[in-house]
Amino acid sequence: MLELITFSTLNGVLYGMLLFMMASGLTLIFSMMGVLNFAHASFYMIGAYFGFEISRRIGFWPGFIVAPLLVGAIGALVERYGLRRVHKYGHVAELLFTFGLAFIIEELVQMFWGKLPVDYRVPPSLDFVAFRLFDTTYPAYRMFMLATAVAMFVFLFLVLKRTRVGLIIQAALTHPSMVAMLGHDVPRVFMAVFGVGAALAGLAGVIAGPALVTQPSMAALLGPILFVVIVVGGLGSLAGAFVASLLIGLVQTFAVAINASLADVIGPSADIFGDLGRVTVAQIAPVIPYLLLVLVLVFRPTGLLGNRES
Amino acid sequence: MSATVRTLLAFALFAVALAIMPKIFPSGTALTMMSLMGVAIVFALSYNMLLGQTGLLSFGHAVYYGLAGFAAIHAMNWVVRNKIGVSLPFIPIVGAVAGLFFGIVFGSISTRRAGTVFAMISLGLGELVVAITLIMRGVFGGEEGISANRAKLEPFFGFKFGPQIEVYYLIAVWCFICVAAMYALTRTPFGRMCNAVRDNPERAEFVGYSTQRVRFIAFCLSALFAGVAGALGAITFELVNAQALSAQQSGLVLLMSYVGGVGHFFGPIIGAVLITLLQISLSDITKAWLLYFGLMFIFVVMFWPGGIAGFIDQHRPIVRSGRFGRLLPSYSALALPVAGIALGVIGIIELAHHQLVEAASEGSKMKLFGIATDSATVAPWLALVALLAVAGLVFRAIWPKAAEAFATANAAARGAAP
Amino acid sequence: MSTALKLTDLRKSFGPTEIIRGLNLEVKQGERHAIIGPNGAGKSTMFHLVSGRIHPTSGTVELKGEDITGLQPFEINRRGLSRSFQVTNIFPKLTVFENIRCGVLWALGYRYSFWRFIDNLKDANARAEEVMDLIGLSARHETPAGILTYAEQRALEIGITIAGGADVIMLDEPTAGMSHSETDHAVALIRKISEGRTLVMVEHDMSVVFGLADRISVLVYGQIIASDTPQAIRANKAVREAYLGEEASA
Amino acid sequence: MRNSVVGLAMLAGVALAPVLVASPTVAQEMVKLGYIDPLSGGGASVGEIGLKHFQFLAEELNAAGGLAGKKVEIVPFDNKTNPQESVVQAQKAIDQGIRLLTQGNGSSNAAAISEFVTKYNDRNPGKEAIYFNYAAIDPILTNDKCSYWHFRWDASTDIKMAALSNFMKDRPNIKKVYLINQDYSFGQGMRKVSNEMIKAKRPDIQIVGDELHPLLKITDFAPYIAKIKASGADSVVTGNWGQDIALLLKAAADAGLQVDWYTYYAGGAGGPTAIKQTGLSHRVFDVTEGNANDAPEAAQKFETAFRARYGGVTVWYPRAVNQMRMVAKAAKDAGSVEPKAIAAKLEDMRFPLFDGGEGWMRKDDHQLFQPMYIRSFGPLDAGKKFDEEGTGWGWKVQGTVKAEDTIVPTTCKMERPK
Repeated sequence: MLELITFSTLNGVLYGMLLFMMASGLTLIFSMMGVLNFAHASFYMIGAYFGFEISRRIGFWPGFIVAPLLVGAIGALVERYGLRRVHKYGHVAELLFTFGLAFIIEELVQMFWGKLPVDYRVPPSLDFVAFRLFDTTYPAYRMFMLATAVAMFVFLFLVLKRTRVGLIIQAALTHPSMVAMLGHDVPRVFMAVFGVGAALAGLAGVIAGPALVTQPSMAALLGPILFVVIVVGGLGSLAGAFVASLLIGLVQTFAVAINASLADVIGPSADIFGDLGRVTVAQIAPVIPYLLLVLVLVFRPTGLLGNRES
Repeated sequence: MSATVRTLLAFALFAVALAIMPKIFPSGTALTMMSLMGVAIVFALSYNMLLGQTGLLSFGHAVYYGLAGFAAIHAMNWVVRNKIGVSLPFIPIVGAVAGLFFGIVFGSISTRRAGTVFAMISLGLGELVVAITLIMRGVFGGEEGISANRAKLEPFFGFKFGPQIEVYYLIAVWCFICVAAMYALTRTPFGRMCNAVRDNPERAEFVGYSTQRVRFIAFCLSALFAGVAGALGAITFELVNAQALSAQQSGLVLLMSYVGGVGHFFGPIIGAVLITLLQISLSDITKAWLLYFGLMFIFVVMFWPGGIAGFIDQHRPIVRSGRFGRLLPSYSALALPVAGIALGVIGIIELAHHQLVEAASEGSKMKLFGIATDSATVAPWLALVALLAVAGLVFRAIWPKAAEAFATANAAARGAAP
Repeated sequence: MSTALKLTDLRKSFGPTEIIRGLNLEVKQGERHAIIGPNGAGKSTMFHLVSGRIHPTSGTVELKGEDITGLQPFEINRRGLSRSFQVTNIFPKLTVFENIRCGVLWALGYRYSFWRFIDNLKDANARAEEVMDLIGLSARHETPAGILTYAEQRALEIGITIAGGADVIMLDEPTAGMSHSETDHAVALIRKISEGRTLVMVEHDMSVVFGLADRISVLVYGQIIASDTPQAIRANKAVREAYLGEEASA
Repeated sequence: MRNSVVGLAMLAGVALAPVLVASPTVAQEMVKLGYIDPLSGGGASVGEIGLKHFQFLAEELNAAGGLAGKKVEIVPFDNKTNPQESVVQAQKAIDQGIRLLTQGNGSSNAAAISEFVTKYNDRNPGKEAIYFNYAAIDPILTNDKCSYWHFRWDASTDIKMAALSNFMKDRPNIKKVYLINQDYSFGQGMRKVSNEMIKAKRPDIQIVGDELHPLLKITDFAPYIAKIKASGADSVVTGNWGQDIALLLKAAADAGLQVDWYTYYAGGAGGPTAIKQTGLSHRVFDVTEGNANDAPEAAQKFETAFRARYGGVTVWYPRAVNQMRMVAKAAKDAGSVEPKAIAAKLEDMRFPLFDGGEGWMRKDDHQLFQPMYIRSFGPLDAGKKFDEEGTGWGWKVQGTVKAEDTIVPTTCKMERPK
């Protein structure tokens, strides 16, 4: 039992931190530009594939550095030549643009790398057992992922709290219309934020690719969860995104470990619910985020830590 | 000609078109396809009640289509099992009721909010419902879904609805009724307030309307028509499974509406017809058809935000005032470079698709536009890139002229209009 | 004369900042009442509080004797209070006529009706045409509101506000940004539409204020410091010091 | 509204498009086999491989005289892994005069096609179509939803489990078994039969876990592995396929889980690579109807030729070979390619199989019974030729279950044509 709890906590925190690496960029982009970027998870996927391609040609570490930068550049280009063009048609058009983009990216990835998962391996330098509890092992690579995510978190925190750019971004989070008045080149700020957000997602992809799976559906699997995170956390709230990421990471991981069903709790009277009465918590673990989303929006429409209505 | 007469005439023409289509395209595939178009038209129009009319972007509209489909298929089986004297043409009413019911249930949660949050809730609810349908196998039949035999119901004036042609006419009648009803809805006080809420929700509150209530009613009515579409779909396929309410289905209806044009009542009809056609036949021509769908969507969002209907709409005053002739020279000059660009893009995609996906197992030899070529050699690539570049440059050179011609003609036409 | 609008000890804070600080105001029925005050005094905030756009931290708002504090904007509108906005707030994609008609529908009891054709509603259409005439936009019948000139949009803004026939009308800076001739035109319009109704307006142009208002209230720093006839306000020492003085010397 | 006339004109224009639908033309001495499987989207990689099997087999058949003297042509149709789309594509095929259909991916698609064909034949006597199923294994297809016009060459879930549990029965080291399956009809069916058969054949085995997880949605199986570990299981039985088996094995390796894996689909695309990566030498078992490394010489030759032809693609479907050869024999015996005649001859046919032994097409439910092989995956033994996915590892037969031992009862009550 103790090992189950330990490993579930580790896995949950890890998953939560990965989510946050993406949700932070998504929140920044949404708060400043009003664009809910459907293609954000696609940048995560591109990151994983670039990481794979570079690591099989040169090595994992060059990919670790280069792939996120490339993804960031792609993100900036998408903003400059795509989003900015659509901006004049309003937020719905922007949202739909990213929706279409996500679709195209998936198709292109399938064309270039095939429909099956690619063999993106953990680098040999990290391919060992980090520690052993009872007789379950925990791979070093996962510790590395955790470390990277935490490092990124600290970095982001310092940038936001200690630098001028961070102050502007914070101002933009709470008062989106004010940024233009600060005398900054708004389009360029947008492009930079979009690029950095994409690069962060790309970095998440590079490190998650070998541990999870690098395949064309990885974006579509993760994308909706990201929206859940930022809506549950509160649109425009970085702290909220952080809390929601960890919450969803832990809830989803622990839910898997629970075998109880409605029938176990209320007895045979659960039969009135038909099949639903016999479903275990573990079975529905992946839909718990959506349940959470609906509940939060019903009872606290601004999200856990948000204060913006839309 | 007064507006009312024109509208009546248009619907009369629509009815005639629905009636004679099977005479023009009598094959079984064409009948199936036209039946599906009828279903898609109702579905896309119901979606546009949200997106185009009320400004609500939903990523989960298929939920109502699918759930109503299940209700309809269960109703069919129940009627057959208990030998109740209800015939097939009345089954869509079950769909409508089911759609309305689920619209009320989910709408009461999701229409509390508008904008992005509404979009997210629709997405979340969609995922939840799909998950539940897979879990509740008893009701939804798992991945296989639930099937029925439509010919086993009580005959309707001697029609058993086994043959597709009879089903086509059943769908045509329902399609006509729904299109007329949804059109009529846009001409009511409620329909107008939907537009008002879309344009400026805040102001709508200050003229006495609860935007939340407007959204809720619009949502319920939209779900009702989606329900009719779901039931019609169930009748065509005699089968409903969880994919009918999946995110893909929701995305498809969004694609139809948007490509057709959300700003125009008839836009989604064009979109529904076109996308259904492409969906069924494009996959015979190219294996990269999904990519073309995506590109088409992005193209419309970026350059044609009004969709096909919006494009046609822009030219209406010009055509009306008899000035379209003046556009012809510059438009026909554009036709060649546009064709060149299209050919170049399609060629490169096909070449790339063959080289990346099929060359490994089938060799790099292929046929492109009927010409034998080899995707592993440089020549076809160079030729296509050159074609694309030349066509692109020519396009850039003549585009300003065409745009100017349009602007002049448009200004003249609008100036001339009363 | 009975009271149309009564605000009692109204307060509103945004975070730690209190914008409206114990505001008291009474407007009699049939009165033209102007609110003046320096920028940032809380005039627009007060409008928002009365019309339900935002809700007060404490205090009450009464409309014709009924407590409307905390009601939603549409509920307040249905009780006979209609307002315009300082920043033009119309339905840009609808035609001018449709804009006006949207303002008429609820008042005539058509509510959410989806079983009647709007073009067949004789009373609603007649009423909308009437308002179109009144605001002088009849020639712009089928023009999308979004492409009207600024002055026309301001007129439309007023048209939507009065279309429902509310007996308490609140106008937020109706002449802001207008030229002299446009302002004269607007004043005439406001005079016309406010006949037999209660009018509350915020206005910066003193000639408009003193030309139109029966009573004037001066709002400074979240409180009403004086509420009286134009002559009395002109003579009020506190007002001159706090507000008019600056204005006069400027 | 005046827009309506314009809208209608646009509609009419678009509606003319069904002209594009190919009109039926059937060459006289050709017989076409419609292959309805995913050729785009996520399922395409598997669908393409199936198509190659049939194209290769058609060539083989044509070289040997074809089907009752007629040349066979395979016509692919893309069903996008969607049951409703499968129905549309089947309709399209029949419209083109194709009356022999085959499909394999997804029991939901199979059920849709089987029901469509049955209803079609019922409504169009004299123009019957027939459906050969090479890979959809839901038992329901040969039980409650069985059809006279459906024949299945793959072993159904319960037959495979009968074989697998017969093998497990004789392995005393199995004491604690953990079941993990995908939460949809196949996975749920799998869970049911494994529970029943393992308990019946080895009452001493303890089932320490019985897990259902969402289909193709899990990216990290670590939490499940932690659970398996905590349960103390020594063996895992799973019906997972695609990424769900690859990721499961990967997570197991990461956590150092040392158990034996009894699977249906570890041999699917990506599976062998994942096993090699995790280093689980001869600890992952699967159950099939043949294994190239231990097959008769003719089959090994076939495998070599096939791999050479298609860039190393493995013969995944020995059953497809059996299917085509048995259909050819039926056509030859009947002297006709009429579906009705072929169906009559296929019933109760006994036939020497590709991988040795004899197959029997049971008349009661149209299920083929054949010897089943339990294989494990590990480094190739000396003299063995076939590795998988370039890993250098290959499959090795560990146990054979005779066809007689796999016979399961059926509830099928099919309607036979008079």
